[in-house]
Amino acid sequence: MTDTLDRTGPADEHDVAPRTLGPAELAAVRADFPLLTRTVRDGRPLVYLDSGATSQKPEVVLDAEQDFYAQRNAAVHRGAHQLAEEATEAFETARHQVASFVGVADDELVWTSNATAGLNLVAYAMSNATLGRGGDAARRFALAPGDEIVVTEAEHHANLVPWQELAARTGATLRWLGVDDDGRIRADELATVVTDRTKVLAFTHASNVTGAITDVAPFVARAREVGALTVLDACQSVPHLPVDLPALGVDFAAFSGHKMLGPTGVGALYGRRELLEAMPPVTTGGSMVEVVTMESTTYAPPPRRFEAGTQMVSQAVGMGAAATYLAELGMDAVAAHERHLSGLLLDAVASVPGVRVIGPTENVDRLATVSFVVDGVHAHDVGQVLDDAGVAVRVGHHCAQPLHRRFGVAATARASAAVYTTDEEIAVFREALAGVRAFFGVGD
Amino acid sequence: MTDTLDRTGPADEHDVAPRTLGPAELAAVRADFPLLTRTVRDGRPLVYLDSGATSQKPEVVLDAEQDFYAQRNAAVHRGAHQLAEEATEAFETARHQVASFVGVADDELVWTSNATAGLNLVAYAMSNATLGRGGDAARRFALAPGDEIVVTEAEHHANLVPWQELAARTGATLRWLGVDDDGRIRADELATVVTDRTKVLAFTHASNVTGAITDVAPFVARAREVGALTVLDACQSVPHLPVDLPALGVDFAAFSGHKMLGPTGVGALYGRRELLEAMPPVTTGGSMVEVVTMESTTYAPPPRRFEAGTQMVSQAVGMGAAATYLAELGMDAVAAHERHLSGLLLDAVASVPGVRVIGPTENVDRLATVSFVVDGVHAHDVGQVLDDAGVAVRVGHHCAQPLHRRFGVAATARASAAVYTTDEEIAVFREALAGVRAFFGVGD
Amino acid sequence: MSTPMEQLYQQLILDHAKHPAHRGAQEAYDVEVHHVNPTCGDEVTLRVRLEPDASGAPVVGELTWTGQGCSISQASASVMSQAVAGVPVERALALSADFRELMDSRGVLPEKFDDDHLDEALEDAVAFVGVARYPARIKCALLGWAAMKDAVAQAAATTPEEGR
Amino acid sequence: MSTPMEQLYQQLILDHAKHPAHRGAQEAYDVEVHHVNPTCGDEVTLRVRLEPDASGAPVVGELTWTGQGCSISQASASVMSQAVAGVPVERALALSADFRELMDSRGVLPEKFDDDHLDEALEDAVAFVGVARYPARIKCALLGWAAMKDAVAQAAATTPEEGR
Ligand SMILES: Cc1ncc(COP(=O)(O)O)c(C=O)c1O
Ligand SMILES: Cc1ncc(COP(=O)(O)O)c(C=O)c1O
Ligand code: FES
Ligand code: FES
Repeated sequence: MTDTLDRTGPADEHDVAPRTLGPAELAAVRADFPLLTRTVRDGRPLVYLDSGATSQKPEVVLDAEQDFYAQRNAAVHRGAHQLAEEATEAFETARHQVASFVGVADDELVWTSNATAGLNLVAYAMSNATLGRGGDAARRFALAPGDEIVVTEAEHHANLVPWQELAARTGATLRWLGVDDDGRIRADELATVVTDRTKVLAFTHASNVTGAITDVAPFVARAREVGALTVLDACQSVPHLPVDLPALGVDFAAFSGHKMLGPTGVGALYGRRELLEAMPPVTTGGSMVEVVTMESTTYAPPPRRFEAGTQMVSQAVGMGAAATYLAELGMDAVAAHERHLSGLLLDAVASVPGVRVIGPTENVDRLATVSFVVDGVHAHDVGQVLDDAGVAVRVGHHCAQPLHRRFGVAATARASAAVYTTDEEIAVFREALAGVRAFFGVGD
Repeated sequence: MTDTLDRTGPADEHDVAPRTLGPAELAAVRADFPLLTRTVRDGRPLVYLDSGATSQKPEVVLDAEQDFYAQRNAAVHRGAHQLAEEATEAFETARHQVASFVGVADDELVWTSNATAGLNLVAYAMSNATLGRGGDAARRFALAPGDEIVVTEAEHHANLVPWQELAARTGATLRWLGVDDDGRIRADELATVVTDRTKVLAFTHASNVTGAITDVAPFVARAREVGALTVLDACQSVPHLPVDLPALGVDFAAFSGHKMLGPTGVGALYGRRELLEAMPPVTTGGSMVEVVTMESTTYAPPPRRFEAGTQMVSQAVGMGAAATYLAELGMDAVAAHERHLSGLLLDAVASVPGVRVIGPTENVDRLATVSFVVDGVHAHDVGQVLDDAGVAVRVGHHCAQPLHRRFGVAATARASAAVYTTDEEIAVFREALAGVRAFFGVGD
Repeated sequence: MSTPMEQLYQQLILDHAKHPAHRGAQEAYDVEVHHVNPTCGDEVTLRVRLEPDASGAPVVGELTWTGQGCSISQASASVMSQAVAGVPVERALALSADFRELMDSRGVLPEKFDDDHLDEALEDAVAFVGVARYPARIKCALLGWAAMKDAVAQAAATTPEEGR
Repeated sequence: MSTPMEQLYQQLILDHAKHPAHRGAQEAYDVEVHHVNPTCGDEVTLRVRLEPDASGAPVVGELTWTGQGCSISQASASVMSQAVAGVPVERALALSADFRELMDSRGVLPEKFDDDHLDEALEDAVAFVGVARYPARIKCALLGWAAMKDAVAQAAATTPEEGR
C-alpha cells in the first residue's frame, strides 16, 4: 500500500534528519519502565500497544513521587515550616518543567486533574462570564444566542461534550467541521463554518483514533480573522511530538500527564496570560482567593485563581519528571522513532487481508496510532484474540463516537505505540492479527 | 484551665471505653511513615503538627501506588486486555474500600480530585439544573431568586465560596449561621436562619481552625423539616473520627484523600443514590456518556456520570489503601488516641502565658487541632520560631477568613495532630512555644 | 484442557453468533426497548409480545431483536431468545437472574448450573461460563438479557393478567 | 556565626517592628493603595503625596501606612518608608527594584549591597538579607515595598510634572 517501512526521515526534505533512537538507546529506555517486563495471560510477554489510552511510567516518575511523599510532603503555598517550603519549591519547579516543555511561561500553566478538566475549565469560565462573573474584563468570554462555537467531527468526547453543554447553558449554537475520508479535519470548511459569529474554535492537535496530526496554522489564522478564541486539545500531540504552543499561536491548550509518561490525576491547561488574567474562576475554594468575607470574595491572579483547594502536588512533581525525561530523550528523537513505528504499524495492518484502516494510510503527518476494522469480526473480538497473544490494544469507540459514525463503524481496534515500543512488538502484533479471521472462521 | 490531661476515656460515661493506641502500637504506626524520620533546620527531629493541612502517608499507601504503576497501570473501564481488567479491578476495589469506610454503597461514591472539587460539583450541578440541564428529574436542584443557601461562619473557604458563586449565578441569597465564643456553629440559629426558602444547608463536620466537632443531628433534622438538601464538609472528620454518613443522614458529603493518610490528587463525594441519579453532570467528556452525536449526548448512570475523563486511578488505589490502613487500626482507637492528644495540646497551650485558644478549650467534641494567638506576636512569627525548633505548625487564616474575622484576628497558629503524633512531640511543641514571647521581647 | 480463550469462544457461541436466532423486528409487539452497552457503545433493540397462557398468566410470546455487537453479545442474545420464548414471564425473569449469577461466578460454575440441577432452558447458556473470567466481556453477555428483562417487566406491568 | 533564624530576625528588624516609622494615615495624599499578602491575608494601606523638587521633577513627599502583619512586614514597611521619603520618584522605584533583587538572592548578598556599592538609603534594608533564605517570608518583606511602588507609580502617572 505504501512504501513507508523504515521511513524515519523528515517529511520535509529541507529539514535536517532528526536523531532517532538507536537499538541500545531503546533498550535503555525500556529498562526504565518496570511494567514492560511483566507477562500476561499465562506467561506471554506483554506487548503494550495501548499508549494512546494511557502510557506506562518510567522509574524516574515513580521515584519522584515516592521521594516527594517520603521527604517533603506538606501543603504548598501555606505554612512557614521547612517542609512546606520544600513542597512548594518542588511543586513550582514541576510547573516550570512542564511549562517549558511546551514553551510557555510558568504563570500561563494551570494544573488540572486531567485534560478533560482543562477543557471544561475553559467552557465553564465562559458560562460564568456569560452570567456576569468576572465583570467587564471577562465580557469577552460571554456568549449569547446567535454566537457560535465550532468544533470538529474528529474530536474526542472531551473536546466535544463540554462545548455542547456550554451551548446548552448559554443559548449559543454548536457547529462543526467535517473530516475527509482519511480522517483529517476539513480545513477547507474553515472559510464557511468559522464566521464572524464564531466565538470559540476548539479542535484537536492529533486524533486519538486516526492518528492524523492537524496542521494548526490555518485554524489559528481563520480564528484570528474572525476574532474567535482557539482551544487546542493537545492530549495526543504533547506526548509524541515537539510542541511549542506559543509558536502554534493557540489561545488555550489542554493535555494530560498520564499520556506523557506521567502519573494519573494530573494535567495542564495553558492559557495566554492576558486571557487567564481576564477569566473568572471556575472551581472555588481555598488558595485561589484574596479577601473572603461572608458576603463576597476577591480572587488571586492566575494561575492560582484556577487552582482551588489542595493541589495534586505529588502528581505535578511526577508530571514534571516525565516532561524532563522526555526532554532529555529529545522530542525530535521521540517523534522520529514513533514515525518509524507508525510506518511499521501501517505495513503490518496492510499486510493482513480483510483489515481496513480508519485514518491516513500514508505515513505522513500522523502518529503511531492506527485504528482498524477487521471484516466480519467485531473489534472487541479482535482485541480479545490479540490479548490472548499478549498484545494489548484498545477496542471500542475510543471516546469518539461521532468520528466512528462518520466512517460507518461502531467500534474499531486501535494499536498505539509510544517511545518504548519496539519493531519486534509490532511483529508480534502483526502475527496475532493475521490469525483473527481464521479464529472466527471468516474470510478465506 | 481544664483537667483534661490524660483524658482518654469516653465523653459519655455510658459508652464502653474505646481502645486507644498503646506505646508499642504507636511506635509501630510511626515506623510506617517514612517522612516522620527526617530532620529539618540543621538536624532537628521533625515534629509534624500540620496534619490538619495534609497528613503524612504510610508506606502501604506509597506501595499501593507504586505497585499499581509497576504492575497494572492501564486505562480503566476501557479496553479488553488483561492490564485494563486488572486496573479496573484495582480502581473499583478502592472505591469499595473508601465507600465502606464511611458506610456508603459503592455507587454512591464519586471520585473527585479533592474535597473542594466535590463541593463545587454539587454547586455546579445545581446551577446546571437551574439552567434546565438534566430536565425534569433535576428540577429539585434548581434555584431561583428568593431561594436561600445557608452556610456557616465556621466554614473553610471550600464550603463557602462555591455557595457564594452559586448564589451569584442563580440569584439565590446566601445566609449563614454564626458561631459562638467557643467557635461552635450556633445550632440555636437553625430555627430562624433555615426556613422554607432554604434549598441547601452546607456545613462542616469539624472545623479545621477551632477543631470543634459539629453535632450533625439538629442540622439534618431542621433541613428535613424545610426540605433543604444537606451538604457536609467531612474533610476534617473522616480522617480522625469514625464516620457513618448514612447514619448522620446527610445528603452529600465531601472529603479528601491527602488528609486521611492518602495521596494528593484524590477525594470523594458521597451523594445519596436517588440524588446522584437525578443530578445533571458537571464536568463532561469521555467515560461518563452513553450515546454521543454531534448534536447531543446522553449520560451514564452515577457514579460514572460525574467522573469525566481518565480518572486519578493510582491515587484512588492509594486512598483505598489509606482507608484500609485506618480501618485496620480502628477508627475508635484512632479517635481515642487523638482525644488524648487534644487534651495534651490544650494543656500545653494553656500552660504558656499570653497564649489564647480560638475554639473550645475543653476537651469535649473537638479534634486534636488547636489554633491560638500569642499576645504581641504575629502568628507567622510564632510559626517561624517553632519551625526553628523543628516543630511544623500552620500559620495564617487556614482558608477561613470569616471565622478569623469573627474572633477579631487576622491569623492564628495551629497545631494539629494525627494518629502518628506522640506525647513527646507535644512536649517539644510546648517548650518551643514557651520561648516565643521572650524571643520577640514581649510579655514579662 | 481448553484454554480460557477457548472456553470464552466455545463453538456453540461462535455458531450462535454466526446464525443468531430471533434476529429481526416483528411488526406486532407490546413493548420495544433499546439498551446500550456503555463500555463499547453497542446496542440492542428488542421487541416482545406477551400472551396469556391457559390460566391467563402472561407468557413470553413473539420476541425479536436487532442491534450490533461482538460475537459474545450476539450469541448471548440468540441463546436468551431461545431460552425465554414461550415461557411464563416469571420464569423468564428467573432465568435472567440465573444467567446473571453465572456471569458473577468468575468462571466457577454455580451449583444450579451443574448437570444435576440445570434448568434445561439454560442448556446453551452454560456455554457462557467462560465469559465470567473476562470482566470486560460480562456486559456483552448481559446486554440481550438485560433488554429482555426490561421489556418483559414493562410489558407485564402494562398488560393486565387477562390478556386483552 | 549567627544562625539563619538570628539572621532572619536581626535586632534592627525587631526594633523597626516594635517602633515602626511612618505608621499612620495622613490626611492629604495623592494616592492611597491597599495591598494584601495573599498567603496570609495581611494587608497594608499606604498613602503618598508627591512634591516637585527644585527642577519640578516629582519627589516622594509625605508617606504613611497602616495595616497589620508579621514583624518582617512591619519592619520592612518601616525601613522602606525611611528609605524613600524625600527621594525622587525614579530613585524610589529603583530602590524598590534593588530590594526585590535582595529578596531574590536566596541569602547571598548581591554585589550592589556590599559595603562598597551600597546605596546609603538601603543601609537598613540590608538587614533583610536573611529573609531571602525563607521563601515563605519574602512576600512579607515585599508587601510595603510593593504598595509604595504601586502608589508612587500611580501618583506619578496622574500628577503632571509641574506639581499642581
Ligand atoms: C474543613 C475543610 N474543608 C475543606 C478543605 C479543602 O480540602 P482540599 O483542599 O483537600 O480540597 C479543607 C482542607 O484544606 C478543610 O480543612
Ligand atoms: C485526543 C484526546 N483528547 C482528550 C482526551 C482526554 O484526556 P483525559 O482522559 O486524560 O482527560 C484524550 C484521552 O482520553 C484524548 O486522546
Ligand atoms: S463489545 Fe459491545 S457488546 Fe460486546
Ligand atoms: S505573615 Fe503576613 S505579612 Fe508576614
